[in-house]
Amino acid sequence: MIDYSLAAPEIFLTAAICVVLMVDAFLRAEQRRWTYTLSMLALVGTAICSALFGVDERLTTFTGSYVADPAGDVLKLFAYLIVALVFLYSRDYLEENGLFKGEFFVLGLLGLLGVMIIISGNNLLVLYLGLEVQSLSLYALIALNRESARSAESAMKYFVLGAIASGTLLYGISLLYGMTGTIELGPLAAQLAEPGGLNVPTVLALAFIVVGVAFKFGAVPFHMWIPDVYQGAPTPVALYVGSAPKIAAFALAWRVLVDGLGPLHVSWSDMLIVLCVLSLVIGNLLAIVQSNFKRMLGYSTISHVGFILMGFIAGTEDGIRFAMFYTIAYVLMATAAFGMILMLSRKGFEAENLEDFKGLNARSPWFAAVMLLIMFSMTGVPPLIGFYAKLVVLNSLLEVGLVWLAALGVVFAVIGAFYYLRVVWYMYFNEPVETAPLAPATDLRVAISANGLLLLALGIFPGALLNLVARVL
Amino acid sequence: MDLPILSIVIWLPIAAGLLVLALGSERSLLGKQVALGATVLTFVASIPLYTGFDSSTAAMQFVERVPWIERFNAFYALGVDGISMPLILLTTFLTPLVVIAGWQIIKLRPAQYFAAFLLLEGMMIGVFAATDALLFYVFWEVMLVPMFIIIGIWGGERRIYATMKFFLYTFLGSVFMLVALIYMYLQAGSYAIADLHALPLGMNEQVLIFFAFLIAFAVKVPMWPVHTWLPDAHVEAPTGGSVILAAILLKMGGYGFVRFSLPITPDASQALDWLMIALSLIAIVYIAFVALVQNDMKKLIAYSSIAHMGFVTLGFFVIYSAVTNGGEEGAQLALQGGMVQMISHGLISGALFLCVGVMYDRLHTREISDYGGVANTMPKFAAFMVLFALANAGLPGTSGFVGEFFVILGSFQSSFWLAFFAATILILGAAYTLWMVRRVLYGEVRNEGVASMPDLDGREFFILAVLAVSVLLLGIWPAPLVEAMDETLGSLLLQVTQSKL
Amino acid sequence: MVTVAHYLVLAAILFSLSVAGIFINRKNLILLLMCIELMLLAVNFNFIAFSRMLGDTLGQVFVFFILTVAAAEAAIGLAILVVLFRNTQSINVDELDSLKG
Amino acid sequence: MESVYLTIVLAPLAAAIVAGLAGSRIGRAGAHWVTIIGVAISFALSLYVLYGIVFGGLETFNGPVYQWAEVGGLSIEVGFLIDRLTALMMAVVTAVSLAVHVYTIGYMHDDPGYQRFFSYISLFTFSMLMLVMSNNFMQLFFGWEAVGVVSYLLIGFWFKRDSAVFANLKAFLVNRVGDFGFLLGIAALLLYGGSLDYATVFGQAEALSGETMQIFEGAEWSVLTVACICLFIGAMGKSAQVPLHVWLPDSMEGPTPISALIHAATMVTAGIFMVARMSPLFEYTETALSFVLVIGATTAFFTGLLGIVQQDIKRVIAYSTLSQLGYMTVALGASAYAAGIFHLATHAFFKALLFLAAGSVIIALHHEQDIRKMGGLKKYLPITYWTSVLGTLALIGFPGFSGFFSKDALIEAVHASSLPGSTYAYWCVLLGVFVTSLYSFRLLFVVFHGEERMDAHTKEHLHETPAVVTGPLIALAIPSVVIGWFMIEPLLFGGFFDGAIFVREEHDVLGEVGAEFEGALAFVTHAFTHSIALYMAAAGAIVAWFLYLKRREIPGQILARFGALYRLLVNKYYFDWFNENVVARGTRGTGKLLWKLGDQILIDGLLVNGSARAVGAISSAARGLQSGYLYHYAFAMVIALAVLIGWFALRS
Amino acid sequence: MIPTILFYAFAAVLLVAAIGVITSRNPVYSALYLVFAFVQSAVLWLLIEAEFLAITLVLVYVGAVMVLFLFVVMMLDINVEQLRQGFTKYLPLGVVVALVVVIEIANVVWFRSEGRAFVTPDPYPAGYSNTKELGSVLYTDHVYAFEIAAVLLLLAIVAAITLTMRRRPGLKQQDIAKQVAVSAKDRVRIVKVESAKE
Repeated sequence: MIDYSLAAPEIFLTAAICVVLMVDAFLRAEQRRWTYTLSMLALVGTAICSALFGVDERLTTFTGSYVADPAGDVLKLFAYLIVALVFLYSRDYLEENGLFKGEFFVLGLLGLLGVMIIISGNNLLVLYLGLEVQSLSLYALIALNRESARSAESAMKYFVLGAIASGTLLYGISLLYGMTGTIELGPLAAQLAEPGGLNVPTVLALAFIVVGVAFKFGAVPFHMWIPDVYQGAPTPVALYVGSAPKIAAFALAWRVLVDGLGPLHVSWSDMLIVLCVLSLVIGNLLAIVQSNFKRMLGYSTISHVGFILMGFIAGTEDGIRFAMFYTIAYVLMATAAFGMILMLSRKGFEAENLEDFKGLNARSPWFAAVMLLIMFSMTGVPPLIGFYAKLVVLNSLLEVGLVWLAALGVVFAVIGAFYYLRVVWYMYFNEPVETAPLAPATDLRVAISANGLLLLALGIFPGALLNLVARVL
Repeated sequence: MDLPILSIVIWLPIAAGLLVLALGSERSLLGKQVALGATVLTFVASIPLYTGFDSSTAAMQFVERVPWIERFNAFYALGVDGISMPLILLTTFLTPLVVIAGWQIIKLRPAQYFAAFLLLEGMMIGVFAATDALLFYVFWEVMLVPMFIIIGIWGGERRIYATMKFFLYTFLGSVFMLVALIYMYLQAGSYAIADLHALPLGMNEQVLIFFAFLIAFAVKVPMWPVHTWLPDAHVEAPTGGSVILAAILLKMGGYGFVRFSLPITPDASQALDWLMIALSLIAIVYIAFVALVQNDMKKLIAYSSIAHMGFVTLGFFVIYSAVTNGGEEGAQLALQGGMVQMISHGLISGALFLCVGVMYDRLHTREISDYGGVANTMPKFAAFMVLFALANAGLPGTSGFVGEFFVILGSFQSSFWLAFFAATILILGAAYTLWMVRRVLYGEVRNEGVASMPDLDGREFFILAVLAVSVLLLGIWPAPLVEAMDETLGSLLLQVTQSKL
Repeated sequence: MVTVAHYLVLAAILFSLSVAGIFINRKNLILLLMCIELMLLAVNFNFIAFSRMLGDTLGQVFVFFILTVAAAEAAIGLAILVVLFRNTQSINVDELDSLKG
Repeated sequence: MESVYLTIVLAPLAAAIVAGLAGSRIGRAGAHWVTIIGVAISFALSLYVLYGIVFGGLETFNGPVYQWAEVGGLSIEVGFLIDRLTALMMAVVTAVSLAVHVYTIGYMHDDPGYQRFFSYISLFTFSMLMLVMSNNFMQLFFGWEAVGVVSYLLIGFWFKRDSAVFANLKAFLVNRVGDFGFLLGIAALLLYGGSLDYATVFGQAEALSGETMQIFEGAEWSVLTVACICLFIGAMGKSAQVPLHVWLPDSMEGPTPISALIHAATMVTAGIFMVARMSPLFEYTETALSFVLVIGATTAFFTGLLGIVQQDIKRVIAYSTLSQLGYMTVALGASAYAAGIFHLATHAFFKALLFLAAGSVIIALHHEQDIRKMGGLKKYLPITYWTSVLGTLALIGFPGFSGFFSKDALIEAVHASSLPGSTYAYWCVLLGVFVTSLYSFRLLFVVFHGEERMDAHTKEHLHETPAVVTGPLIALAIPSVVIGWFMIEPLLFGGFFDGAIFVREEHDVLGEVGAEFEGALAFVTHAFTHSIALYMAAAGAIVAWFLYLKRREIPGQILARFGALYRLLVNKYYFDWFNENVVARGTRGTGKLLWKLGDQILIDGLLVNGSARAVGAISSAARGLQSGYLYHYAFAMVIALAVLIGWFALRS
Repeated sequence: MIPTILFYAFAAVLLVAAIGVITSRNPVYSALYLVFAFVQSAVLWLLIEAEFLAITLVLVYVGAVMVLFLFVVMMLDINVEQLRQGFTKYLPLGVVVALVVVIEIANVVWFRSEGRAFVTPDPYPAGYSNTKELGSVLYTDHVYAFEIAAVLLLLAIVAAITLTMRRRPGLKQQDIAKQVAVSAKDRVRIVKVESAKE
């Protein structure tokens, strides 16, 4: 019997999307705020569904293709929060730049649906489909600004590469299916755990699958799309791309690599080590030479991915938990960082270059302070959440004796500190070029402040999030 | 006494700092008053740490312990012993002076300036008071942030280079410590420093951990060859920043050595003491030579700080060979000397930087050659500066002497040549300090700028006088300080000479 | 005798042809989209071959969904292509380098 | 008695603090009254103590005042050791100091730094008292350095003068070189004696004499030798022994005779005192004693030679001081500690007299110090002249004058010594007598006799200096003449220092001399028949008369004849040249090298900025990977895939 | 025997067509080659008794998707001349990488799968319906995936429309409602003209 209640959030969201879509079709441009409001309501409703139908244990439905577990619920709740923040941060920007269309919200919600599908996917088919739902909405979102050649270019790049990656992933899935005869995660793991489960063809399949997962994360050398997309996409979309999909990427890796291919940990952790090292190196080094803030954040993402992968590399229960912790922490930071860009941008002016942050402290000490928190959090300076994120993944690495990788990680964290500090330097040590005062809407102001302070609060009391992660995963 | 004194002295300034920040630069006078009030209050609040201190025990006192991150068995655990209590008092004592020193000088965003110092104060006290390694690390790192800002905003021309160098250097240093801490946590299952002390470790582990700590603390101290951030940071930092940097931040490296390196990796420390001693001696001799040829007063004092901190590390690491030579007393002397040197250097270098600041505020240059004959126009100032310079040169009767004296006596127990090279500070230290004094203070009035310099105002006089009194007091009667630390250092000595293998 | 392995090798060749196609082509974006179709075709071969080898329908169901997705993907890909062309009057891969570094 | 001792020390300190901190409030008169009262109290009490110890049966006091610090088990205390040696030193120090205070009133009358000066000299008194009254090494070192600092301040008192601030830095640094050794000596004693307390360490001296330590690989040195030589290096700095004497002549840059006096008559005696105080240690190490002997002898003779060629009135006296310090040191080296102290005491009086007389001349000539611009002053400054004559006679050791007793006893003692180097020392001190006499009379003749070479304007205003200047001259002249009569017997042969100074049987040269001693008068008459020194002195006086009064062209001829020697002397054996060009410049050069090459090029340039630049360069290069071309991106992915497969799948 | 020959024949044609796709310089040719490849594949699928998918491939892919491709190729006014310029620069590398990949995969499949793949599937018994079989699981076991696919298609529609539908500025459009709502007085203005005064 199919227990629909477990999938209530997805069902509700799908319905809500249809409603938003329909309502939006009948709204005039100046009434577009309704779409926004409805979308937010949809998110709230979905969150309520998640809360109401949340589970305490691992349950499956839809003949095993859907899994509900506490960790999934938590990830979903964070995803709602993030998407809500994305909508909130983007609203004014979109209005000012003529992008305030219903499609943004519809596609955004569809992307969220994709994230949720991945989070709850319990077989490779569903995971693949979820990935596609999510990716396709991202492709469309990136190209949303039809007047921008850069957007289209980055969308095209992302699309082509994404298609290759999902082709590769599929190829791996097909091989895996051929070797084991199943695509459901649980049985898959059981099959692989049997003697002989780890054979050459499965490792071959694994290589293909790792490529797919790594692409979703943006790990080097499957990262090429990230900087281009971050820079090319309209900033709200870049914000979107940089935030919620990371949760999906984590979920994908967790479901596929841990739940499904856990017995092959020996093999995939080796592969991930390579990707992790490369990500740390390339991400940090290239971020240094960027002058475009969005692009820099792109490279910074790549380096953070290196750290997230560390948790997986450790492969212990704690390792995965801490990877989840890192992911959530990172997403919160990235959202806040992009939110600041959006807040600083005005009509016809993208605050996307580092230079645009010059003298922010003089213009608005408060937001400079918030940005400072964000940057130091990304650097990994305590007591901000970014520090604990690094702490915990290093912890899990050391637990399995990978001291060298941990050492490498911290060295690159130091190199990485340079470019985050540069933002602070621009904000605090330079006088402003732009003197217009900042006057963001109140809700935006509150939200972004709360976002920044959350990084601090979670940093002072990291136990809350750590316990949560430990309890659910 | 049930008041959580340590928490109060940590969080009071931080809270006040946030308040000052919130008041904003438009209400800077109020902000300043709040800042001064808070720092003075903090100092007052920290006095019970001394008066209520039981110097007959090496155990942690004023202990507070609240679960913090259960997942990592980390506690919000505070406590002081003979090592940390004086350092905390030094911090609470100096910060009000720094606030007063910046009272009129800071025109650019004063609220942020004072807030930064208040935050810094709380964090620094946190470093000294933390008895949980993770908590320690948190304070240790976060402290960089206000300092980064202080140097970057209110610094000199090359402030950005300096502050970036400062941050990256120290950050690089401390991340390795983090790795070591995590490693040990995994072994010990706890971040409590006491547990780490008790953790049995093999030789290879110890050596690796020792080096991890070394990088962290050596950068902070700073030891040769990772010292080059300090002159740059000092030169560019505003006066208050220099004072705090020299007086307290550097002490954290030394503090780290006694709190972590020695007791956690005693065998590695013993095996590698030659390295530490060599580096310390290089710091003393090499850096003294370098200090001699500086043309920038702050740079000179910065280099002198490095040399003096070389004494601290020398004192900490001669203990092994001293004990081997049967000189346990000498080892204790050396340890004690290192600690006293830290406190005294805090006062003296702080005072010297304030002196330079006083001149800088008048002529806006730190070049020695721009001054000359200052004593003619600023006799009171000159008197203070000469006093502090002499103290810096280790004059008996000032606090500068006590530490050097102990360390030299102690290191003699290790080896004649060690004491020999260490004692060259008597000559070289006097040479660079007094040569600077000669060029700056003495002689005919060099130029119109100097001629127009007004003597100390009441505020400046007060600061320098307070420091002068404390420098002299500690020099004439160091017993209270020494006594407070003695028991702790004695038990530390026992602990670090006991092999963990 | 034709075995599943034959199909698999055929699929592998198709896969690598599509891969080769992606990067020997410097001029034509549409060709890239077609190469992707080719890649999916290779995957489909695999699934169908395995499905028959294992004697269950799962693989074929998978292919069914892949076809669906491929269609959707093609639609969006082409839509992006159109947007791109409208903006740059070109679908030349070589000219898509405004974002780099 | 403790409070008395404490008062002796603290009275000048309190006065110094008052005069220093509240100088502007209490005014000039206030300042000098406060300090004079302070020092006078000390002086009176010192006399009282001296009297008590010598005649009143006052026990030797050795006790702590307060605990300075306790480290581990080691207690370091501030305390006093008051015995005969100390009591004598206290009396000398406070006496000279009091005289200086009084004299300063007149001499510094117009100086803007009046109060400051009084503060300094009071502080100096305090430091010196701390030094001599100490019962432990820590406090000794404190006094030692404090004296050095005050001298630094005094020499640089006129800080506007470049020469003054040069000299004070030099003095301090040279002293620091000595202190460097001194501190090492203390450290050695602590290590082997286990204490910083005199009594404890002295108690182990004999035991320590057997212990050895290795400083250089393979060379076992006696601990005591090392420690004593180290301590003596300190004394060499403070008491201006070759080669650390270079600061003393320069220190005359201070406000003339007063600070000069402080240096010449008081501070420099610290080293002598210290060695005497440490006699229980030195006695067990002949090597160290020989070292002291040789250094002292060298100083006595060779610095005396320099006095002959000096043209600055103060410098002549300064070199004379150096030479006399050499004499004292020689006495110490010969184990004739008491003779050293005796000479110290007599020297304090007649040298103070000479300095003050020189000061008087300088005042009279409106701060002219070059003796070539003086001459014939006898008639203008009769009191100064006659007191100078007395001082000079005392200095050269004219029989019956105080200097005679001390110097002759000293020479006899050296003669009796059998330590290695004692022969050399004996010849040095003998020749030194000739030299002393030569430069002393040269000075006297050139300044007070002969033609008047000052300019007309000066001459018009020439008159005897005021009573506040001449008063002390007369006051000092009396003891300079007579004090030897009273002191020689008790001090040298009467066992005055029993318990304070320790002399081993085999070193007891004074005992040998004393065996022939039959009273002061006999000592004087004996000299006329037996003392070579007396004839040397006479020869010196005659030569001086001949050269500088009778045939004034001869010095010029000698000068032309022995140009090289003259240059050597004028350049003070090139010590200053060496210090400035080799030591100072070398140090600065090393500093610059280490700074530029080590810090800036190697560490900062190569390591720090180098790694930053390397990161930057790699980054820029790596940037090329992100070419923007889609097929490159795909490339990377596919190649990575191929590698992953090849590496991981096919490997297994 | 015959299936073997058929397999090799169609496989060969398929590969030729695939090569044609990637080497043709004219996108139209490429698209047609791709159509050709799909058809060959459909035949091969039939050989292995996956009839439903074979038919779907032809219907959906060839019939719809490829037509879309062709439509876009033709709609966009692509400068074919420019596209013809070669791809020589990366040809060798492409070939090498492709060869490496194919060798790696084939190596695993052929030599290192321990013979697992060397089976010839037994033909289905008569009366077996591939379509029915698929249909029966599609709406039961895979209903969740099916629903997702539905969402995916909706998404594709929304996305495609969003991206391509546009109102060109300056495009003259009729607004029917406006036209209907027009009243006479909007159109005709009666102007009273003063008669000319002579």
